[in-house]
Amino acid sequence: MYVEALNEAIFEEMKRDDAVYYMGEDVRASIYGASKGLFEAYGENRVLDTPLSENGFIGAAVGSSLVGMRPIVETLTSFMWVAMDQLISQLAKMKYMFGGQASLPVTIRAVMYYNGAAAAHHSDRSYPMFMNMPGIKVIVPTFPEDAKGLMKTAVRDNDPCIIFEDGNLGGIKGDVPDNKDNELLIPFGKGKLLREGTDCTVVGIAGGNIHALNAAETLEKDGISVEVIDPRTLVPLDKEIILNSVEKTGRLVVVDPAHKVCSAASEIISIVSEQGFWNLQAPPAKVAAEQVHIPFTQALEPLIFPTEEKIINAVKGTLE
Amino acid sequence: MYVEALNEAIFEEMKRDDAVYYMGEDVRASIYGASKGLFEAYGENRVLDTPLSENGFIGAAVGSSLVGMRPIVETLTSFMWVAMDQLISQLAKMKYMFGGQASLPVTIRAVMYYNGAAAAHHSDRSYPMFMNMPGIKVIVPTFPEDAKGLMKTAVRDNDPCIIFEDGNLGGIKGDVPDNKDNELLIPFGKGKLLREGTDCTVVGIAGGNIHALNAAETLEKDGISVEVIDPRTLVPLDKEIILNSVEKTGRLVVVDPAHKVCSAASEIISIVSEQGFWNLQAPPAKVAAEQVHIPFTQALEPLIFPTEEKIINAVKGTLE
Amino acid sequence: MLARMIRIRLFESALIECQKSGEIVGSLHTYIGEEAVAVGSCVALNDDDYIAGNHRSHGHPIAKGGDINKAMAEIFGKRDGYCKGKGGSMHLADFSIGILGESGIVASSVPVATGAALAAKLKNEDFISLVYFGDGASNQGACHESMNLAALWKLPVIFVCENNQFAVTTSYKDSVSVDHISDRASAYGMPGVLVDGQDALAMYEATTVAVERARSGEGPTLIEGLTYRYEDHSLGLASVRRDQSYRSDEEVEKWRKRDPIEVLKSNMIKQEIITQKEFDQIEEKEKISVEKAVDFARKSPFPAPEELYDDLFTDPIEFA
Amino acid sequence: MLARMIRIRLFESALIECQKSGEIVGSLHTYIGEEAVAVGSCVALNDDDYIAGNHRSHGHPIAKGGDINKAMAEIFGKRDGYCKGKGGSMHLADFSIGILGESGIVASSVPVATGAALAAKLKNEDFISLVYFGDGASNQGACHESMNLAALWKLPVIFVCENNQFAVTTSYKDSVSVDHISDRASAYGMPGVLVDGQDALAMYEATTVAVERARSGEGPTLIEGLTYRYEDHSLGLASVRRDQSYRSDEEVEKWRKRDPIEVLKSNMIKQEIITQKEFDQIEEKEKISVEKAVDFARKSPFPAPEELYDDLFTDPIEFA
Ligand SMILES: Cc1ncc(C[n+]2csc(CCOP(=O)(O)OP(=O)(O)O)c2C)c(N)n1
Ligand SMILES: Cc1ncc(C[n+]2csc(CCOP(=O)(O)OP(=O)(O)O)c2C)c(N)n1
Ligand SMILES: [Mg+2]
Ligand SMILES: [Mg+2]
Repeated sequence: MYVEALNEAIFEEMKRDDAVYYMGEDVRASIYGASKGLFEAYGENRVLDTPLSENGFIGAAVGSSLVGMRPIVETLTSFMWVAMDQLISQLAKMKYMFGGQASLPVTIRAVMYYNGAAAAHHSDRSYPMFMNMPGIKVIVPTFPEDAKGLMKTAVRDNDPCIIFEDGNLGGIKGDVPDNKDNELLIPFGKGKLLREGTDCTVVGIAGGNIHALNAAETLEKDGISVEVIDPRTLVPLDKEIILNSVEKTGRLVVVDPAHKVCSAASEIISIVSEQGFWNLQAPPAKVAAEQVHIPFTQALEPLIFPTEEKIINAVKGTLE
Repeated sequence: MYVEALNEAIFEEMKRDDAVYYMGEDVRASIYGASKGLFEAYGENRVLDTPLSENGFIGAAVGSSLVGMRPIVETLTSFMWVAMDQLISQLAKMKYMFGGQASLPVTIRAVMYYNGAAAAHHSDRSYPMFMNMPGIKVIVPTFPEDAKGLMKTAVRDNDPCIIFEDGNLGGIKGDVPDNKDNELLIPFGKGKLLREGTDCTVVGIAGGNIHALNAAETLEKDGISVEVIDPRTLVPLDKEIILNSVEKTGRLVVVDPAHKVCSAASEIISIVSEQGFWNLQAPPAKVAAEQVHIPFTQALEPLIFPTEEKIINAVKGTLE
Repeated sequence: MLARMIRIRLFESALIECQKSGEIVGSLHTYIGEEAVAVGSCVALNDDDYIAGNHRSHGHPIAKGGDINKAMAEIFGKRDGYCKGKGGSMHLADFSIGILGESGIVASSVPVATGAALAAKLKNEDFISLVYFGDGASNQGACHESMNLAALWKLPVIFVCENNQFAVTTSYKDSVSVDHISDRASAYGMPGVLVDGQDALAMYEATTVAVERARSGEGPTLIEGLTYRYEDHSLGLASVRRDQSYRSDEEVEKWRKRDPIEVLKSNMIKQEIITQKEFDQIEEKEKISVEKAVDFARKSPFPAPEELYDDLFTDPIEFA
Repeated sequence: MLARMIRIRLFESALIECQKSGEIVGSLHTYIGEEAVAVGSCVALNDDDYIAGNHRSHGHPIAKGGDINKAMAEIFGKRDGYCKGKGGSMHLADFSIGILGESGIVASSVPVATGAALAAKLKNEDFISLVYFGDGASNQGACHESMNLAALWKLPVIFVCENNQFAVTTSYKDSVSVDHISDRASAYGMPGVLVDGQDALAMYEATTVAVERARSGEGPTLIEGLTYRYEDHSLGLASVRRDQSYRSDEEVEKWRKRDPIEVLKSNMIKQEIITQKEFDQIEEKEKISVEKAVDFARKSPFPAPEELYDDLFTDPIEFA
């Protein structure tokens, strides 16, 4: 399962390297699951419960990374607003600003709760904003294996990484290959072909891939062959795998659970329009979150996010 | 001039409505020009010098707006990182979250200094991030008349408005029509045709329009007729004026001084690709800031931003 | 006072039942055990004074005299709720009676409430504002900035820290570097008072002093009400494990024994203000009104899909 | 000590000349008048201790023993500068000798320095860290969060507030709600010391006490050095008007009379540590080294266009 896979990755990396430590709110009690057992295994100098001061402790993680530590910080995307200064002014900018002197091996676990009645203050999916700002690697795993492998790569990477973990995937099952040598390392910037197809390319982001795969299965019954691609990381982005797929299918739908304006979906569509224009046989389409805050009521919230049905319609739209 | 036009707008609105007040750092001394004379005219209860606490005082502006005030807050885009929580969690979300009960007539003047050796910490152009988040109107005036008219509209608007003022336009001259009745009010969501043309549509954002117009003039000599459009506001966005123009020209270049990934340019290209696909006769092109932080050295900084030359090349590219 | 405390207790108890039965979704942060803090302080306010709160959010509006039908309907996600179902449990608000809303992001309403007090000063009106935040929240920068601003400008605001001794699983002794949060008042030059938060009268008295101070232009006060929450941090969110190891059963029992309703009741009976019979009558009356509220909430319709974009802006904006 | 103070003074004076002649661009925040604060405190540190600073940024690295050739070249935007020209005046850094960099966003390096101290604790090493910030910056939430964290965890960090009495044009009396910033230390349970910032020896002594405290695991100290800046807030930024009305010429004169270099010099001459002649020799030597630095900076090449994307990530990422 997704959360367990993350937990495994963190355990393995903390075991491998003493410089890795884990920090966040109530992580010793592991209220969200991924830090389960860490405190018992690694103790108070490696697993830190912080006060409710995200700007302060994320800044402290940044500072510690400058002098040799490799922090993993747990938070929710929605709590990152209070820490934006340290995330942007320091974490993202420091290395460049200081001409490369700084090394910032900081991994941030940014959990995204949405579509679960958490309302506007707890449902952010802010990865497009971090894509707009240079200096941070943006990771969006869908499957347990990727969550584990990308997490391990992030911890070893010398640049700032934010893993946007889709809270809806917490219960997603999936095999994580055995790795007695602890080497399930998935490289950044390499997309994954989730399903081959010939009629339309669907690029899915995070939880979007689950709906995309369901839609592909349903569409197959209608004789429509959908190729599903998971970029896995948005910075760096594997644009080749997307452009190559569109070259084959001639059609593109992007499924993105973040707000649709200036979204990752907008970006991917703009790239394909600029660089794969002559391959497109129909207008590309976006299935992204409605441009509205997340309402609490379950009468409205589910209307906002990508669904199998919306994807099916979009794919069919490209085939008209 | 741009700054004077803003100053006029602020004066007129403060005179018209007692609920309007002005706040920011060192605004009484008016170190940046736009608040010149305000303190002398309106005194200490309408013109507030704040401590260096952007999250605190922007939050206070928000709170005051809930109970009848209409604050105008002066800051730089780069100082908004420390205030992101109040800007996003409260200013952008409150009205919706409370089912419409809140009215938030807050105007934020977010000055963007870039291309002036201010380095990475002082050169942000963060409007794409605010476009991604629902709830805030995003205003990007290029000419003094628009700066004045949009500022006045913003102050009277009952929703949160951020005016992203391009610091490179401070010295831009332009006539501001006489308005004895104080009614230079420019509506949001209405783009402006800056120059008519038939071969290619260039959409310019903020300072980007100056380069776009220069490029259009140069290209005219080569017999290439460029249409230049200034959307003036990005939320709401006048997509009709853009789609109609592309229908005529069949080609699109977007000029955007913000970082290119998940940019306003990406968004506009994605909209035209989705909704104006069949009118496009060539791949659309983006002339936006390089995806890197802003270096101090003048040997590198100017390479980052849109220039006349880059626009000319992009337009020619669409005509190949 | 007693009636409102009982109302909160019964309201929360009803919610727990409705959550168990699956009628309501999302997480609940109940106020049981802390009733004296909100009620004791709110009754010291006038109707046209303002309050703002946090995620532990049902006690505050009820203490201010809010309509429990609307509150209950909101938590059910229904259209007749305070926020038309868009806010839910963490975002109750009633602007018509000065309830400026609860905030899911901790400490985020502290600047907002400070801003309402700023408005009182700028308008030269004599309403005041009061804000509730937790022991955990006190470590946020937003508190520092707001307290400095309020003290500097002598704003009529009362900061009420509800020290229930834990932030989720973290003891305030492990998050606050001094003995008491009220000790920090001296760093701003305002009075700081530590109050027995189980004693509604003590809260009332301390708040009354602070109200007088605020209304006479002398500025803010920081009140720390030492209290305890009986239940888990939050109920319902499946991913938050019910780990109670951070506090002992004995400790919980000890606090339950000094129940705020009992304390007030026995006090009033001793002083012959009420009789046990009158108490029972009040309780019975509140029971019926809470039952009615549940009934009201059940019968209220869900919002319709067309309402999704309502209340985002004053006038709707179309997004591409 | 004396040599470093003179070096700072001459370095800044040379910069002012180079700015007038147009050789350097951008804004300069000079440290003239405040030399005793940085030098007095830095000499109490070991070479492997860390410092971090702010926008008034030339004094700190020079006080820590930084290479003025590299500092000067950086401010000239040259490739041999500390940050290869990418940082400029506000972002000097030398990680090799513990200078973790200056920050243009005020107070933003306070959490970072706290993090370096956290690393010392986690690694169980005995280096410490020290951070400079202004009176204005002290009102930022970042200071509150960091001070709480540092006191709570007993981190070996020294907070040095350079109270030069103004933030641009705003007196600290109009921005800080208590008499002295050092008074705030008690809110965190750490010592707060108000020091004569014109007296390098006093700064040295206070810092030495704090260093001992930090190194022996007793935690942080807040030192406020009361000082004065002789020049405008910043030089060069055309849009920042040279409005000096916020302070009188007499006040400036009064402070100039207690010049920190003079204070230290006369002290040392009185105690017969040096003679006037030796002082002149030191001054002459520093003069030559600063002249050489200017020469070095002039001769250094600008970075080449191909270097634009270097140093953003450890391994370059290609952006579409
Ligand atoms: C900025 C932010 N960080 C973290 C959270 C998650 N969170 C919600 S409530 C809470 C604990 C708050 O503790 P306290 O302020 O003492 O209030 P209490 O719940 O005890 O009433 C936490 C960590 C949040 N909502 N906002
Ligand atoms: C967050 C933030 N807000 C505003 C500014 C603009 N600014 C730069 S320096 C300065 C004054 C700083 O005053 P102080 O901290 O006392 O330092 P000093 O300049 O006096 O050394 C201001 C307002 C900034 N750089 N960062
Ligand atoms: Mg608490
Ligand atoms: Mg200062």
